[in-house]
Amino acid sequence: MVNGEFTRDEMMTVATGRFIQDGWKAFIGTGLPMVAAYLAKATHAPNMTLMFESGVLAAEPRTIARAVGDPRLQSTARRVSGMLDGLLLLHGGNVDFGVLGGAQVDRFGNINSTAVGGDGYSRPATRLGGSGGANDIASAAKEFLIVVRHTRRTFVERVDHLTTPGYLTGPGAREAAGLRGRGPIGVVTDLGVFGFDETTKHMNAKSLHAGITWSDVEAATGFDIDRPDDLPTTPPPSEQELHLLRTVIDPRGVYLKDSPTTAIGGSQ
Amino acid sequence: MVNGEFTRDEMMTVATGRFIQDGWKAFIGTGLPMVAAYLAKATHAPNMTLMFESGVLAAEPRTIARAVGDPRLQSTARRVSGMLDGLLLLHGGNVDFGVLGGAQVDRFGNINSTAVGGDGYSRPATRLGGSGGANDIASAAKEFLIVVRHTRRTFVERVDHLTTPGYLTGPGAREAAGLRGRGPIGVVTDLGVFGFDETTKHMNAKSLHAGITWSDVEAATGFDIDRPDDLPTTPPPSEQELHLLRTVIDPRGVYLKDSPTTAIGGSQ
Amino acid sequence: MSRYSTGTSKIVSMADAAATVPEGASLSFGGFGHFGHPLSFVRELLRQGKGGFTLHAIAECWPAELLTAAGRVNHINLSNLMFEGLGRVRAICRAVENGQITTDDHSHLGLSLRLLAAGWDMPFMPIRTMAGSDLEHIQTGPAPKFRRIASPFSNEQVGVLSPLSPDVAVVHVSEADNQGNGIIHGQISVVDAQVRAAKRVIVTAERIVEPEVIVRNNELVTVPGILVDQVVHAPYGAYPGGMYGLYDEDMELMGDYYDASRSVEAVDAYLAEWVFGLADHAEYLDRIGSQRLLEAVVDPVHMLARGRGEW
Amino acid sequence: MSRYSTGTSKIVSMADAAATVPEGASLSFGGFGHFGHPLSFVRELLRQGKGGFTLHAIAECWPAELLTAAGRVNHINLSNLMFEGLGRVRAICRAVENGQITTDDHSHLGLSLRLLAAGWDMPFMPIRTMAGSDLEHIQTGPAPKFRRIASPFSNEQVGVLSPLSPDVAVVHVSEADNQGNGIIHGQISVVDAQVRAAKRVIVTAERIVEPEVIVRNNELVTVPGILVDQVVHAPYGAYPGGMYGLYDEDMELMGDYYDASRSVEAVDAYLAEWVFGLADHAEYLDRIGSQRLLEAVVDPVHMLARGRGEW
Repeated sequence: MVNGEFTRDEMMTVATGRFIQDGWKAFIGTGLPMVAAYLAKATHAPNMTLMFESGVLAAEPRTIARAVGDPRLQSTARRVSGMLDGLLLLHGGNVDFGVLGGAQVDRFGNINSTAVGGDGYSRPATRLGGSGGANDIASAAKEFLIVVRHTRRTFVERVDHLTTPGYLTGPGAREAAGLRGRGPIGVVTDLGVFGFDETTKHMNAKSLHAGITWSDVEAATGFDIDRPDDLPTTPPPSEQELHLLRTVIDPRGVYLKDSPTTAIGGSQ
Repeated sequence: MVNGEFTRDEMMTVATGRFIQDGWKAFIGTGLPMVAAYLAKATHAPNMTLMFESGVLAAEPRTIARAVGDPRLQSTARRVSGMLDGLLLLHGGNVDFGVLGGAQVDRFGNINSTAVGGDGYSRPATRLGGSGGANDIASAAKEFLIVVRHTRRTFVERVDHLTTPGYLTGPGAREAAGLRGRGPIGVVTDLGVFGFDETTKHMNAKSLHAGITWSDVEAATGFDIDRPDDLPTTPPPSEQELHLLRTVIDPRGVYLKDSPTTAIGGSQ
Repeated sequence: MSRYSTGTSKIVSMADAAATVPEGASLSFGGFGHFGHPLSFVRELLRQGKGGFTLHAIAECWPAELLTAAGRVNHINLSNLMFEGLGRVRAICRAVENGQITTDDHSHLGLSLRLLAAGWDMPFMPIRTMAGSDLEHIQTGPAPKFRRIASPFSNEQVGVLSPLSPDVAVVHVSEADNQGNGIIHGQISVVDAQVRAAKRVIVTAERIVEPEVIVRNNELVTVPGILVDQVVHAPYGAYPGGMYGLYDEDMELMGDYYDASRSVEAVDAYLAEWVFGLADHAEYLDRIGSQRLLEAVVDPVHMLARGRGEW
Repeated sequence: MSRYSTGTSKIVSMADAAATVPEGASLSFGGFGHFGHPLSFVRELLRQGKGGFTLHAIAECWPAELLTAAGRVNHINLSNLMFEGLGRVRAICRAVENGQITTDDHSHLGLSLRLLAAGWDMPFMPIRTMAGSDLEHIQTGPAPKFRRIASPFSNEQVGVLSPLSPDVAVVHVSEADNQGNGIIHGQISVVDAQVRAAKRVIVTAERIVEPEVIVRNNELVTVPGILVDQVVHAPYGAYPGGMYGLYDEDMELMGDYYDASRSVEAVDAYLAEWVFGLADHAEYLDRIGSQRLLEAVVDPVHMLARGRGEW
């Protein structure tokens, strides 16, 4: 897993954080995106506001939160209310950005986090947690980012269940459905950074992480992903970013478990 | 004004209070109805809940409140929120009863508190405060009571502006409009207690206060009010009720200004 | 220094905040009864001379009355405007009776839900009140407020309201941080809907506090800072009205206005004395005098000032 | 004695409260993440043997999972059910995969708004999310959840949700008076909508307090007593989950369930040990032991228990 001096998790985290712009109000769940948000706030986006579907506004936890329901988020927030209030602020157009994961992603950035395989929705092979706030975020936030590990099981030609709208069936489909947000602006995986073609809304590659080849991507993707002529290497994490991740933000490896410089494990 | 041992205000207050049933959740504004609610709570309706459109729930002020916005109501309430919450509890069907006044009332119990005379709504002779929560209460509370002084200017054939729905144009009209509440169950004035005919929804007389004659009512009413064969005298205030009003609830005459046993005046 | 992000401060002077309100803007103000109106802001807005306003006025009797008395209002979408314990808002009533302003009447819930619908970006909001009355039948605004549609889930025809968004909402709070996260003690009137509905939000605050104070009381924050554009420090900013938990209303001063409102001339004299004749809020408070301001401070249990009524 | 009306007390025993839930009822529970679920109530409901339930489950992963694991659930209207930091709610997922229960999926906002619409007696509620996704396209419930209608104020076709009312809502609060006026510290999940939507409301409370305590903190009261039917005193009533401001979740105990949930047999053994093998909540707490309960008590600033993670 270790690529020279940083792990794939660290690369994903840093690449995710770079999407976050200063001043943005963002819905961010737990896991690597949470670490990425802490990192962005500690570096180029000090004025970003962390929001959660539970109605937690502008949380500034001292230490890494384990969950959206973690008391750290509530005890350090400027405002605490409930789910309706949190999601209606989103519905009202007050959220710039969200980060979403999922079990399946297709070429249009549609996400499945509900049901995989089997006889479909009512009798799937694998039932998952369901949308939660993800559909709301993808529909109503001004834009969103997908962060997911890159496997052929995840990157599929067509999601078995469309939980969370990317570009749906392609150009114009979000507008026809009446969705307010622009849709997914990128996909960060452990292989690279991807985007969506302006015209076709097909997923395309923006950069590959150090040590990753195009055939790695093809092998892990169940649909034709557009390859541009120029495919740079994702800029690696800086010394400062790695220092912050390893010694300040997640020193106990709550999420960055395979960091070479810290003990593996931590709580949960 | 003094009728033997009690004033007309005291009679109106007591008659109003008698409509309030124990256990009811009620929207009650300021003035005599507020005094009536305190009286009912101190006598036959100890478990009534006082609610206000401002989101004040279950207020139990030590002394008489001067206004719906009076801090006494908030500082003694079980819950304080805002107008949307207060009125949506009403809209959701959680309020049993309201007491409403107005500048004009017609035979169907429709109320005008918006605009009187002149060229109608947009250029009235007299512009009034407007509905506020009254329309909401009359529409959504399970039932409501009208409390108003009895004059020919007030009791009119047809309200100039229908701010607050009584029985609208008559039987079936509330149902056709989609209103949830049953409508007005009575009218208390300084002359008597009135109700509405089950079939016609026309206002009728239930009792006249001591010393009031039918011709007093006719002279003060701008429409034909139904007179039943049996028209009793409104039971006068009891000694206990008068004692409570004069020495406990409104000893300074905030609302019961012309009580013979207390100084006239008080604040506001 | 606070461990919390203080961000770029949104604190500006009262004059700078009022200067951002454009001529002809639609406005909505916090406040209810004689409490919580951002009156120091209203006086500054009057001094700056702008007008042609449309008001979305649910319970902000004092801001609406003063702006109308000075001739700055063209239209009011209203639900109820009166002075509790006093009587009619006479300048507004006179302006309607004289045809100087137009109005469009709602119930309190109706107007509140129109703001909420705008704040939540909902194209309409159902309501079961207003139906059957002239609040449904008479519509004088530039856009319809109430229509009936068929419910897709039942056989009912149901009233729906259109959203209504003020250009600027101005609300007065007990305390706010420099990002505009604001706490209002006591009932909040419709501030929740107003700050969500408005295109711009100005918060005036009795106290500007450190982020720690807001975080410690974060369950009481009614105004989310992310919706706020400007924050103004305005101690006694609701005076001569009261601020729940801090100071009582000054019924004598409010009564002075109410008496003056019987005639146009007396209103003009009142405004000349209490608004245009004073340079700013500091001069206003000097004019009131510290003794009077301190007498209005409330007991922390009863929330009433000593000597202004029995507890 | 309190100077406030204490009314007819709504306080009943846990067994009596659970006994009022009918076989086949639709239920909605408070809670979010690993916090605030009325789990002592859920265990009593399990002991009483009733089932055939429909759940309206937004964030109440633990009540939904335990009831489903015991075979008491037929249908779930859900938005998201998973265990934060652990993984899937395996008994629910298995029941869906085996065709033992049916589900109808929503977004969090969609399901929350359906409850709110019921609580506000609105025949429908607009929503701009869910559109275009399978949350719109696939509808498996007995009544439609989502339709599109034309907005009467614009040229849009807009999604609207149908109201959804649980027969019983059960919510756990930090403190309540004997009328059910309840305070929840920290985020309230969707308790505001649940208690308004439900035909009956049962409140379980960490502490039963005098009316004075509620009045003093009346700005924090999330559950209006007028909506409440029964109040149950349930200290540590969310255990092994946490209660914000009082005690942390017990991840070890929760993890024990999660491990057991890998197989039907292990789940049955878990339920036999932790639910059916204990007479009531008092026995449950005895089983946990006072030492462990006290170790879970949180620091009042950081709201975390010492030793359960750095602050």
